[in-house]
Amino acid sequence: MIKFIIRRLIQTIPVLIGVSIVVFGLMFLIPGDPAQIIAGESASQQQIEQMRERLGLNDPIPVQYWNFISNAVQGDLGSSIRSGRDVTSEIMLRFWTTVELALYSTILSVFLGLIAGVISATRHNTYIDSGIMLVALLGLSMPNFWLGLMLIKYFAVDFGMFSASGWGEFRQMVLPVITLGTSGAAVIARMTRSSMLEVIGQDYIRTARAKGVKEQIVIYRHALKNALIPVVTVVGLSFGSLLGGTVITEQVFAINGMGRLMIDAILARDFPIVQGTVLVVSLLFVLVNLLVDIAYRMLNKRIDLD
Amino acid sequence: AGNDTNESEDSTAGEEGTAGGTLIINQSSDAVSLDPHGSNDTPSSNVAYNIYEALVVQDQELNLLPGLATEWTQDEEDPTRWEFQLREGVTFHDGSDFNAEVVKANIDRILDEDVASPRSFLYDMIVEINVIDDYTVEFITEYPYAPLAANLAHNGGGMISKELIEADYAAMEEGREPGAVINEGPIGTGYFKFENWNPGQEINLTRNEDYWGENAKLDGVTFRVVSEPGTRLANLQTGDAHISHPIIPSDVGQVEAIDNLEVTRTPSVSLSYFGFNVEKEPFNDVKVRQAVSMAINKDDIINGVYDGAGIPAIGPLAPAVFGYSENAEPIPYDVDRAKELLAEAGYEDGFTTTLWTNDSPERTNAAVAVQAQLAEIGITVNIEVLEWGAYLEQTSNGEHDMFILGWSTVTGDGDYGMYALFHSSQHGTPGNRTFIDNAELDDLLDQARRSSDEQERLDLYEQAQEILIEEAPMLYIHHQEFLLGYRSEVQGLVQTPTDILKLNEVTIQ
Amino acid sequence: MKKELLKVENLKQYFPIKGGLLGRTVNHVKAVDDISFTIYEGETVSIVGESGCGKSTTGRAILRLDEPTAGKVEFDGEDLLSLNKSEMRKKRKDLQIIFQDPYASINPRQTVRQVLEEAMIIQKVLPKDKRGDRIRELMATVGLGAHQIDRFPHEFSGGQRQRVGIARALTVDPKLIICDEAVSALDVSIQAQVINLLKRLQREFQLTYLFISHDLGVVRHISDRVIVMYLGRIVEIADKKSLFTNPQHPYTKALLSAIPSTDPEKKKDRIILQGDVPSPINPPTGCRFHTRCPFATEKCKTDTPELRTTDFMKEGHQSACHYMEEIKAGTREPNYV
Amino acid sequence: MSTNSETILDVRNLQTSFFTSELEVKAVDGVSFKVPKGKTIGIVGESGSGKSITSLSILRLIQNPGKVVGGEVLFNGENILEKSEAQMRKIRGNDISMIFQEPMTSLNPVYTVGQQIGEAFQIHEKLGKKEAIKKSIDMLKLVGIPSPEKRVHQYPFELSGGMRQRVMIAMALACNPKLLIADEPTTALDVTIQAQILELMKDLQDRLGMSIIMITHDLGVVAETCDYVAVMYCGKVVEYASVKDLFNNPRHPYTVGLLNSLPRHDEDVEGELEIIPGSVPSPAEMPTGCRFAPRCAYASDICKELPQLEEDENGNQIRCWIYSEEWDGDPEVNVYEKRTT
Amino acid sequence: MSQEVNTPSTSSPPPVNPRLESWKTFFKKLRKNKAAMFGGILILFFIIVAIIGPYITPYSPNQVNYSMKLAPPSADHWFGTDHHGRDIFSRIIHGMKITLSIGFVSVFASAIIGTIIGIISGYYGKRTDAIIMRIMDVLLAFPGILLALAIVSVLGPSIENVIIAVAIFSIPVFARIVRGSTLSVRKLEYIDAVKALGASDFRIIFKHILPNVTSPLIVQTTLSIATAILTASGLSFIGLGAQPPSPEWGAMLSDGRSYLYQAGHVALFPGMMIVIVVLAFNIFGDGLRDALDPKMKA
Ligand SMILES: Nc1ncnc2c1ncn2[C@@H]1O[C@H](COP(=O)(O)OP(=O)(O)OP(=O)(O)O)[C@@H](O)[C@H]1O
Ligand SMILES: Nc1ncnc2c1ncn2[C@@H]1O[C@H](COP(=O)(O)OP(=O)(O)OP(=O)(O)O)[C@@H](O)[C@H]1O
Ligand SMILES: [Mg+2]
Ligand SMILES: [Mg+2]
Repeated sequence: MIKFIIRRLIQTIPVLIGVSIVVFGLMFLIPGDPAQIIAGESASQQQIEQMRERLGLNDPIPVQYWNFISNAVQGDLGSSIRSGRDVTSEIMLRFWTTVELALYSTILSVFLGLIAGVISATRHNTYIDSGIMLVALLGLSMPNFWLGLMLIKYFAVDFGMFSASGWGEFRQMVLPVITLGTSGAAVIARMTRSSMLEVIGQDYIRTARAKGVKEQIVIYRHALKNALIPVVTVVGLSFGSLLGGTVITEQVFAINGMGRLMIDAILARDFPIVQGTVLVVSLLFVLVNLLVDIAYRMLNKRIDLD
Repeated sequence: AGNDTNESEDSTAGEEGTAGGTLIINQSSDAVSLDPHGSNDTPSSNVAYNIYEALVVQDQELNLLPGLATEWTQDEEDPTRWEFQLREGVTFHDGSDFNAEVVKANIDRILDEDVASPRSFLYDMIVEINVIDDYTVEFITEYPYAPLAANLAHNGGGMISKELIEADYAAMEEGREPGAVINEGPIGTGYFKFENWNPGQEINLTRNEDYWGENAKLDGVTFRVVSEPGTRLANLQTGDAHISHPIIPSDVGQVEAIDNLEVTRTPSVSLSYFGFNVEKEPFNDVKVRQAVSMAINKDDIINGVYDGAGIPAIGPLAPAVFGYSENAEPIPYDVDRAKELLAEAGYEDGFTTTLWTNDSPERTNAAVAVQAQLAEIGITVNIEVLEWGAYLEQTSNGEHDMFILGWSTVTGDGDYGMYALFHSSQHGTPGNRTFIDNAELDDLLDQARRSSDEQERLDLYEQAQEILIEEAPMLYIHHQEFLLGYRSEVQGLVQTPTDILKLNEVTIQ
Repeated sequence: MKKELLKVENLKQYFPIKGGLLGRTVNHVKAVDDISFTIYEGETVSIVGESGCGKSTTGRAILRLDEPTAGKVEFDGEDLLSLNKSEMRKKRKDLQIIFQDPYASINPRQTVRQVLEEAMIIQKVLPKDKRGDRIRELMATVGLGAHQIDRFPHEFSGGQRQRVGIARALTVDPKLIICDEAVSALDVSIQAQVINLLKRLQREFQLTYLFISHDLGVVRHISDRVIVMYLGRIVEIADKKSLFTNPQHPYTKALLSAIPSTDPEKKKDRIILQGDVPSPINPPTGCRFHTRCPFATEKCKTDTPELRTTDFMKEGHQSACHYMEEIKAGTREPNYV
Repeated sequence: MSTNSETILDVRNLQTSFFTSELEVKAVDGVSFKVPKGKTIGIVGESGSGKSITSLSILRLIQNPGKVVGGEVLFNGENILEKSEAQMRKIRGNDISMIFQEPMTSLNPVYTVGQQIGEAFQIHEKLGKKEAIKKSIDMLKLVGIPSPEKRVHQYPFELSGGMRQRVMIAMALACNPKLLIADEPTTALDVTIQAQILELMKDLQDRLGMSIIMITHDLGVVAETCDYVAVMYCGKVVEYASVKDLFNNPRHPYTVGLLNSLPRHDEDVEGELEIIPGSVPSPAEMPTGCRFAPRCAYASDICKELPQLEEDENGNQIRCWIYSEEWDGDPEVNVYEKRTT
Repeated sequence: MSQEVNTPSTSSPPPVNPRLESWKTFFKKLRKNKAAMFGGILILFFIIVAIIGPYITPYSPNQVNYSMKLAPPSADHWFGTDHHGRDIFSRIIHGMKITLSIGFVSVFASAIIGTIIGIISGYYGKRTDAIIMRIMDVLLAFPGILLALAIVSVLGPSIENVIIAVAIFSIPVFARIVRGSTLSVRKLEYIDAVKALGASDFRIIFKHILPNVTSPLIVQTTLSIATAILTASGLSFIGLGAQPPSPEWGAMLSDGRSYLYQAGHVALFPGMMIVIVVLAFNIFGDGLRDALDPKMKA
């Protein structure tokens, strides 16, 4: 297993290189010139030329890529075209906020999703089941901006219980975490339910019952563990995507996270920041998926990853 | 509580507020750079305005007033020579003195190709800066350039401590980006000092106790980034912020309905327009352009899309801008005539065209409104939304048929308001995306910027506007009103037509 | 005259045991540890032995369901382990297995019809229009009714499922069938039917069986030769008669004495094996049976006995015990405590 | 049947059906038998005759679409079928436990065998995790699994068929149940281990007075362990007798057929094994009368009616017209004569 | 040995097509599932509305009327009007087709591709798995907007291209889910059993592994429809997908964002419709799952 982990960590290198090449390629493929975006609606040709020169944008693309990658290997991701700030520090400034936000939201969605899914499965085809699934689907179909703004309206403005913006204090964290956790919870609930339904009819569940095991324990220990594989997958996926893409929630709650940094950078064609954030997010993704694979093995020893 | 257009100005004269407190302003986006030479966006300007001062200041009506320069003259003999007398006894936040060397260092920096300032176009007619004495500085321009003082009033002309500039150059030697050092600790002469900046989140300023003029009343200002309009509003309601800059038109009614919130409406120097690509069919035919212009009911658009926040535009210049002509005759709203014109141009059955817009909801909405109105005269418009970067590039390449953009005459001078947009030398990226090429117009614009006679300039601009209305390279939609939401306890707030908040008189009750 | 159909040489199958949180391989289960035997065409060879001694593993290894750790498996003169995937796939028509656990080895989402039809499709044994009849025929053959044809596995009783497994193996007309406890879940009357059927098929089509079973009655009835395994090794191999009437290895003797009798009155003198049952994880040195053997000596602890034959054994009867002669002669007393 | 000894389980006219899409499958159709305290009763019979379903019904573990549709199951005089789920839980695993027929699928693939055996201790004896594992090791040792300290941490798929089965046995015996239902507990075991396991059960029975229902096809096992035997055919008990009587004097034609089919291990029999001709009727074609009649060599007209389970003076029961007054066939018929083994 | 046993059963039932038969039972089970029928009928209804709806709406979907701007629901405008005074009800009906096709096509395309990738990855394991999954990691971690921008710039703006973009985003999601479940079934004994029959990998994958991963697959597919619609609306802002004034629901929903407080109905109705559509697919998916599960009561 240690070998496996090490091997996986080594595999991240080609992943990162792949990501950076694709990002680089795409950034040049898509129209839009950072110099022009910085200048806005008006900028003389000469001025743009100067800026491109300064930014090294006139070098051949392979040269640019080489410059980037050789610096990156030394831990230098360059500096932002727009603000001139160091990319690493721009990312670190937001890194933990994003990780926290993703983590708390995932915890919330796992907690809610599992409970709802299990209850639904055990009450298959009852009103409780339908009710829970209806709520889950509402949660899923609700766009984040809508949910976020509604939460703000009621819980921040009308009741004054929580803050509408920012990150750090408990008051500020509640609403965004709920906003982000809801759709995840819905997916997890649905996944858990269907997966549980597969498992509940198995012989070993009958065996557990025959032992006199309490129904709760039958469900939560014997059935759930068997049902978790697809659930763990979606948890990993949603956690991963939260790390990379919480833009809307970040915007609604004025949270200074990596999602917005990345999107703003893409829109401003701020290559170094885009590269930096994408690399960090990919790294996180690979790690999360590594954890997911380890979780698979923990859940089912028959799954052989080596 | 509702506030009318001009009340904000009056509130300056309102009851004296108690000094102190920190004002929290929610902005829609973060400053890009606090190097005044290194950015070109409103949030940056708004913060920088409080830290740096320029040689010249504009007041509410965009009149030029002494700033760091106490007086200035354009040489009558040689209109390319300007002399500025500097204010004495001004120190930077780092304690260094403000003098002629500083001015030279600043302007040189803006024009330095290595720095590649996005503001350089404001000053690129300056060929030489001479330090006459400690407090006198001389500018030599390439050609006579009347609006120089107005350009120097622009925030891009904010004066940075010379030591800081040198430190920044030193850092550039080490491979850092220009402006990196300035950004980390901006030093100007303004009534607020930079305290800290948490990029993407907030910028804090504190009062400069050693200000040469009257000290600001607030202890400090915080500029926060809250990009979601609904959240800005919520923060305003809960008191987490004092000012929402801006609020969206559709929220005005709601803000006005809340007891302790107020709205100000400030007429702006900006223009929103639909440009035609005059090099492409069918818009190479002036009749078509006129027909389209006639088919549009601007009031409908202003009310429908902008919730009434703005006035219909006749030509490119807003009333507050120097050079605005009151005599210019607008193209009337006349659908029948529009159809005739189309028929004359050979399009009696109309035609199909595309209209580009970038991903701003307001522009998209305007596009929809225009689309509906043009359908009346048989023109089928397909709207295509483009992402900003692509939009800028593709419109400057002339790949479009029709497009929507805006223009803000930040210097308040007709030169800024028209030269880049319409001079044939400015095709593409510099601003002329309609690709209009009219020798007479070029001539007028050239003359107007060179003349040092105000009246002559006004006449020239009036002629230019007449041509522009007649030629209709673009459909001038409206001059926007800036909408600001604030809490009633904020007093003495001033917003300029260039979207700058002046905070020196502001108090919190 | 006898054609070698299957030849297993020095087959080994070790499973890693993973331990600790991170699942390192801490040890190996030596499930099958160096066994060799030959099966001739048209005969039935049974493997009997202690549970867990590696019978099923042997079967699986022959079919390459688990890749063996070492050894050689020759089928019809061809080395199975050297075949590539698609060659092996074709070979599988000739080599079938009836799994020990009938339920786990049938896809719970397939009806019996689908299970059987699939086997035919895979090996293209019959044209489409003939398959339905053949399926019903097979069902009847194993004693299932036509009404059960569209049922899912969970709708069957244990014995019925096992019959589905048998039918599946028969579908493709194989040459060799490995029957892993193929009839253990059947009631005796059905069992009799199935055994009769297997024998009849053998007669008619020269079928060959590797029959793994605990039921020595069945083994005695069906086999030609019997292999006795103990802890991953073969301890005795002989033709049926010789084995049942003249067992040599102490383990074989113990095994035979433990067969329950259908006569409730008959009291039996069983050889009760002493000592802890050793495990294939750390198999005993020397003779693997020595920890429980009543005749064991120091020599048994160190020297591994080879399969050999003695003059009082029939030809082809081999056993792996150091003391066959002495025990036979009665010079070696069991040391029961 | 000895009426004087105490009865721990009394199954009366138990009926269990599966409601499949087409029709009702009457898997158990009026089964009755008694289990005396401390005794072992064997259930043998046709594969698919409802033995497993009967035992599952007793524990109330029948799953959808199956349902117990009638009858009573009296455990210590109380009808189990009327108990609440909570009461049922106390009974399961503690008072009545069961060894399932399918050891692979009946074990949870994601827990080690130790965890699964230990759970019974944790629930019913309230032991801690560590102690439970310790006791599981003891149990594994008891059922003859080598190096139990290692095996206890293995997963079901890592065990051989016989080991899995022994794990099931260990699990069922963990809490010393009053009644053990063993559904083919030794099919996957070699005879030495089988002997050991049967010994173990006997021992527990002697020490704790445990009663056993032994479902098996191995008539040898029946002969060795059971006191009474019930023979089932098509969801019904056709014969119930003490083990001696059954083997020495089988009365039902089906029982005789069964005994005849047995392969011999003590002598070589050439040729084919004897079988019962014909096959089990499908539920749709289920005879209304005696269910064995279509395959029965003696069947006569009266067999078109359903015979009742009649008890004789020894307590043995038989469901066959031959032994009744109304018998209309050959009056001289002697079923036993047909016995060949 | 008595021959009766071995001859084919005398009462041989009439020949039936087995595949047809299993479909029949499948449909029978599906039909009996009330919820599934309800979901199915709803979906059918939506499809019908999408086809004939546009001919019977009370207003033209793009009829701008600023005097009726943001009117609340009334007898004239059942769902009220939007910020251009357009009738929301008519717009929803007109937008049905485009919205459904975006949601449906993109999800199905990605589900199919993702499933194949995931099964192959999980089934073959080892190297294959490592390579495929790392590629999926790249795709997952990759900012979607960048990909979308690239697609517009290369392929140009169109509905088809937004479908392609959304499909590409969701491929790795399906791939990972399917792979996870594949890992847990590939070692089961019945897989060995068909292997022993000589089944090709192709058959094992599609006949034996696929049916066992359908349950998470169905869930993810039905859920993704919602996400796809919402994602597509996000992409319309950078020029991918439905361009204004197209009444695509996601775009309508986003339009409502500015009027959430003073005219909630602008966002509410398209949002509600998305919920209903997603609900219908999910209910139907659940029924499908039940019908595919042999252990579920028919
Ligand atoms: N879920 C089900 N649906 C329909 N029929 C079923 C179901 N489960 C069992 N049956 C039927 O019920 C009957 C009795 O099954 P049971 O498992 O009790 O048999 P058994 O006597 O234990 O047989 P064996 O000795 O083969 O295990 C069988 O004919 C079987 O086909
Ligand atoms: N996948 C596996 N991983 C680890 N150990 C295994 C695995 N499969 C089998 N074993 C071990 O290999 C040994 C032999 O198992 P096998 O199934 O061949 O026994 P068997 O002779 O068939 O026994 P039985 O008669 O009980 O079925 C056992 O000790 C078992 O625990
Ligand atoms: Mg085995
Ligand atoms: Mg059974």
